[in-house]
Amino acid sequence: MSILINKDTKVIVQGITGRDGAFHTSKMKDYGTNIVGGISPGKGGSDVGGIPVFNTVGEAVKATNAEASVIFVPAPFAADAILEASFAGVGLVICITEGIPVQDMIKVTPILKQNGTKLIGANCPGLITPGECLIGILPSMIFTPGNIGFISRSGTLTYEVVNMLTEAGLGQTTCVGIGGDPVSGLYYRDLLEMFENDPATEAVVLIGEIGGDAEEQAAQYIKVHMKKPVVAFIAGQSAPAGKRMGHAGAIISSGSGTAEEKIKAFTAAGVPVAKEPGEIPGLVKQKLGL
Amino acid sequence: MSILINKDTKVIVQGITGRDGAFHTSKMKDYGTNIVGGISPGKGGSDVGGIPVFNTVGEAVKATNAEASVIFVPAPFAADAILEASFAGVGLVICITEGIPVQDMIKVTPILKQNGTKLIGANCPGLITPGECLIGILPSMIFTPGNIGFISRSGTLTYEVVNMLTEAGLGQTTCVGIGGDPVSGLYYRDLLEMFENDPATEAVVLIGEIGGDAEEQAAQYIKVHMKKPVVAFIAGQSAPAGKRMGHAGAIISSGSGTAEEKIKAFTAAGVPVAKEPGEIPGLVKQKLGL
Amino acid sequence: MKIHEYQARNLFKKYGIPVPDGVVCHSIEDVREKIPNDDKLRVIKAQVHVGGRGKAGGVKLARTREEAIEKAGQILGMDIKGLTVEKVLVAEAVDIEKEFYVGLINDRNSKSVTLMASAEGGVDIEEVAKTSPEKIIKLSIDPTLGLMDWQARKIALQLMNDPAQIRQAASILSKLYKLYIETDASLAEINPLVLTPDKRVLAIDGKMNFDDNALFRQSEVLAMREVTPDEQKEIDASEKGLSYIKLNGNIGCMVNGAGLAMATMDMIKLYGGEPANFLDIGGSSNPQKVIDAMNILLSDTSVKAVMINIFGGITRCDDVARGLVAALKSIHTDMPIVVRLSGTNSREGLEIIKEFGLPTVSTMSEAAKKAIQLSKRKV
Amino acid sequence: MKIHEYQARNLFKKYGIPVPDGVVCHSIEDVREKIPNDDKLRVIKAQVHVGGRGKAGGVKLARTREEAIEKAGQILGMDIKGLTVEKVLVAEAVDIEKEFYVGLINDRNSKSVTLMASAEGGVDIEEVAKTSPEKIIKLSIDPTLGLMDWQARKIALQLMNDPAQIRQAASILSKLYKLYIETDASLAEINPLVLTPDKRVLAIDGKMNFDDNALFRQSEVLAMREVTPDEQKEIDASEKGLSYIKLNGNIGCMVNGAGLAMATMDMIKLYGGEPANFLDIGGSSNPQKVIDAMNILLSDTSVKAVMINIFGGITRCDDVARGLVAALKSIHTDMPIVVRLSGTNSREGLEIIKEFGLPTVSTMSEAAKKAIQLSKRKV
Repeated sequence: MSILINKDTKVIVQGITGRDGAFHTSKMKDYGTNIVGGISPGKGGSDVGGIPVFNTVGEAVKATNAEASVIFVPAPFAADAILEASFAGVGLVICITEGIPVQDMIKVTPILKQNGTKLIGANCPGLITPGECLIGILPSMIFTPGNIGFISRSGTLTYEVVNMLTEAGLGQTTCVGIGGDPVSGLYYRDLLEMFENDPATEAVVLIGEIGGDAEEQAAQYIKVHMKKPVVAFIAGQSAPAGKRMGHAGAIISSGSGTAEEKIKAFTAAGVPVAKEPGEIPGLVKQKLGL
Repeated sequence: MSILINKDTKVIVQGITGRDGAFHTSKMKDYGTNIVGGISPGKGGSDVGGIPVFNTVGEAVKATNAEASVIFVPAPFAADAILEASFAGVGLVICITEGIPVQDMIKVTPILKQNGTKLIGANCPGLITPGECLIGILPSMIFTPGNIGFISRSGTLTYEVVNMLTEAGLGQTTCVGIGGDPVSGLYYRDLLEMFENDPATEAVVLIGEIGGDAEEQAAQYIKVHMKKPVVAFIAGQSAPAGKRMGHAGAIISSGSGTAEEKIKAFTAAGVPVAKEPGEIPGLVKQKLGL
Repeated sequence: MKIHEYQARNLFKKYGIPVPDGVVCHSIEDVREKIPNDDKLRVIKAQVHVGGRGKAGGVKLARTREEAIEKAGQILGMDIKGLTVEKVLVAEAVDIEKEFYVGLINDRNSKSVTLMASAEGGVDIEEVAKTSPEKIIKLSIDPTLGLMDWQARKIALQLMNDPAQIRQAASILSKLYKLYIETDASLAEINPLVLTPDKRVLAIDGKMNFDDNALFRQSEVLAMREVTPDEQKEIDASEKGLSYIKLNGNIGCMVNGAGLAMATMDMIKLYGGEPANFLDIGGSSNPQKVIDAMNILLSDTSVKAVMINIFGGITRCDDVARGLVAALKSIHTDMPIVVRLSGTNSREGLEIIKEFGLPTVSTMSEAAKKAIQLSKRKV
Repeated sequence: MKIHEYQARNLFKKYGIPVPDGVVCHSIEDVREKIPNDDKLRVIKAQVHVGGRGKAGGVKLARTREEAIEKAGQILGMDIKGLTVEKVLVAEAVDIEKEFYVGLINDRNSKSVTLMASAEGGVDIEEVAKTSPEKIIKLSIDPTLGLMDWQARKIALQLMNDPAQIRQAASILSKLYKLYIETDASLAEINPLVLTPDKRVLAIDGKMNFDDNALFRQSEVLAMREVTPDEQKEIDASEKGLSYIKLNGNIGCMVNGAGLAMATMDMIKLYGGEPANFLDIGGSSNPQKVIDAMNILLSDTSVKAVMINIFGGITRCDDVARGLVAALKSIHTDMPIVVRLSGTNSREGLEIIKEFGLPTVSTMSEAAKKAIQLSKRKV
């Protein structure tokens, strides 16, 4: 079992004819991901490495019953691509694009909620259910099937830690990179709930960062709702506090957002927080009694 | 019985301290309408003829449990007043104001739907359940309780016909002026359904006008769903066709909107259409077997 | 409120919608000054607030500067459906590979702004709508979300094939919607939107109307207002609180309320007469309004009789009658007038009118019949 | 991206938010030229991209023109937190009856633009937020509906009492929101918003930041950009595809990926070192990026050792190593460097680096310890 995606998930690629889109589509296909189509307006009817290309997401969904879409279109057009997928009835949208204006993401948020669309990212590496389905730009070779759920805001730090887990014999059910943008789709809390309900997942590794209160909310959720063990790491403990956003930034965060606060919240929720990434596999094994 | 309002309906007045607002508030109160408050930003805490004034609709609803609000604020601010009432949880909003920009009403429409707010108007005389509750600017003396439901787009034509009905001994359950603006709240169809479900209403008089397809939709509804007799009149049979809106107007209406079409639709639905207002009471009596 | 094609073009340009080069000229001298001496093909178009100018000879092609001057001279001063042509647009004629129709309108049925587009653009678009409605693409736009880019693209994809053209067309649709919303338009049309052999997408002809109710917040739009004499009369009336539309009959109508005014006109027609106007004086007994309204009716030389039809609601009929009498006393005219009062205190009101010496009746049908009869007596 | 107070004022004026009269001056001569000889009370304010200028002496009152010139002279050229004051705003000082705080910010927690307001405005607003959070009104704005007028009014009602002032304040809130959205701001503050004894509501001080990701569609905002030398370094880096932030330590970091870069800095600190920077070179083995990154690190004279931390994902470590070697060969420096490679083909990669002659390690902690050790050797 896994969360969000598995070997049957039908995936389409928005921006399949672009450089990154084409490259990662072939990588995903090689991994075994069930890529059923791509979108490139005006190029409908053609194909990219055997994958049929459609003019609109609507047409693609109609023809393929796609359930997930991964977005590689440039930042100025990415929010619109998310909306197109959402209004076409795609249930899970993964937006890889980085550099999307924050207002665009703020505008998109309530519409996705209304349409019942789950968004991962933007500015994220995607997600993977090892051995079954990879959606995004994750380096597939470091992942291995197992019983650990994994959630992270960052890219290479994810790879770093997953690699350690794999080397320590701790395979993964699903690994999700939720993206580092200020406003993004699914947050830790949403994914923790899915992992808690996934029979195959026995523990969760959560990699957080400074800024926002998503980690604090996650800690609160774990405290109240989770039975499965969680191990956390927070990046940015040494980052200077200087880059704050006027009075408003100080007022709205009112103390939260620092690594200190986040570590405190996790500790209070009974979640061990690794001092450095290298400690994570050991903490997980401890929690699992291995 | 009646539709939408009765003697218990708690009503607030938005724009109670304005000239028209104050005048018609006193008229409504004299009629026996249960006016529980008024809104005038910055004048909260004062009163108008014994009616408490609040700063916001939210405060008024909290203090009075108002269920209906009637709006007398000037056109540039009227759409916002409708939204304020809607977001404060007022279930029925009657907007008397005329001259509201169409785009404002278009913007308001889906929000009201989402919030579950019923709107009458704008640019309407309001509604009355004779002997119980009057909301708006209708001349109360021409109405009398009875068993006729009444819906009209126009003001004085409503009075003209209601007066005839009353003089002919045909009292009314509820009379609703839905307003003549291109985009407004409740349409004939919505009200016909309410009258059909109102045990006290035995027949409905519907006064239509040229333009739009609300009458055609009403005819369709009557044909399929209504058991109670309906009598109609369409104003504007002699109006010149010249004032059309470019090609787009012709395309979108594609033939509908003329008095001829509307009369045809009603006739096909078994609804007698009066040639002149004077015929209406006779047609109603005939239908009721009086 | 309507604007001219050249004004719509200016708005298009402001919003980045591509149009062919062109200038507006008020006289032959103007054309002489503004048009360079080359042999570009140009089109000279009458700028009047009325449709069908093409069939009326208000649109002509010119191959040279001299021809442009000559053709402009033919069009300037021309009468099109009663309006004198005072301006022409002299625009570069472009080669056309394909013509499209694009329009936005406030649609009362769907309670939204509706976008319409067709790959069968040009003068026969209404015929297309009637005979092949499936060739008209319609999209009702969610006002809180606006026209989303993917929607504009989806429509462009149904008009064109090449990705670059699709992008151009989608961008034009988005810009037209933005223009529409930001100016409180009630209609915006590009017909035709064309594809040129060199693959440009251009707006060849544009039409825009605006919501009169929103002019208070659209000063730039209001500044473009140009009115015909008939419209001026309507505007003057509206400034006096009266709603007036001139028609072609001979029976002047003065009514309180728009619906009742329409029903009054219907009644006149029903009994064989022709209403000279629509005139709604609104709801008050203010004598000044009656005086203003009467002056408007009397200034229309085709009016042979006047029917005053008032329903007394909150304002009682006796008050209305006193106002009427006060007003009529101050106006000296031999115009036949019939007064009908109904509603609250109508009996008292009719008594007051009768005393003043005017014919009174108590139903609309009687009033209409009487007015028609009176109009025939007057030569 | 940040702008100066005077630039925020200009935007306020453009959107109809009232501000006191004022001019920006670049020199004493400028003040002399622009300030009339009257005895209006004026305030001279340093225009620098840093907070706390009041406490640093960058804000002074002047009662006369002469005094204004004198005070401007004192402030111009002043050093505030390492930045030289090159401009002053000379603004009319207004009498203040009451001070308010108003701010808009992109709130990542509510995923919306959040409006904050308080009747306790002024310099101590953060203290108010901490000690009496109930005195800060917060409103999360629905992005599809925007800030509705009734919402702005509701907030104004909590700040003021008089209907006319409420209208002014509500209108300022609506305009600030419009400005915020239309310019892709990430922060907009008026602090203080004041009520004057003659009942005007004015924005006395304004602060705005903008979303860097949206600058591609905000040319007017971009034109206001003015950067400090440190920021210039960050911008130059970003144009080369590098994300760089200067810090105060002495260990230069070069990492692929922002999260890993942060974790690297944490690691250095954990073992007693101080990172000199945040530097994310992104994901590719392109030697040019490494050369550019290295040049940035070497230009920082406080850097005593460099730690290169690369995780090979889709780009394999052996490719990355070859790129690193190619880059390092072209740079001549005696800077101590430690390289850590991990991920796909890390063994092969480390072998290549070792052959080149640099110390290599395979874990982050080792790398950090080694870099700290190397930094101490270099004087």
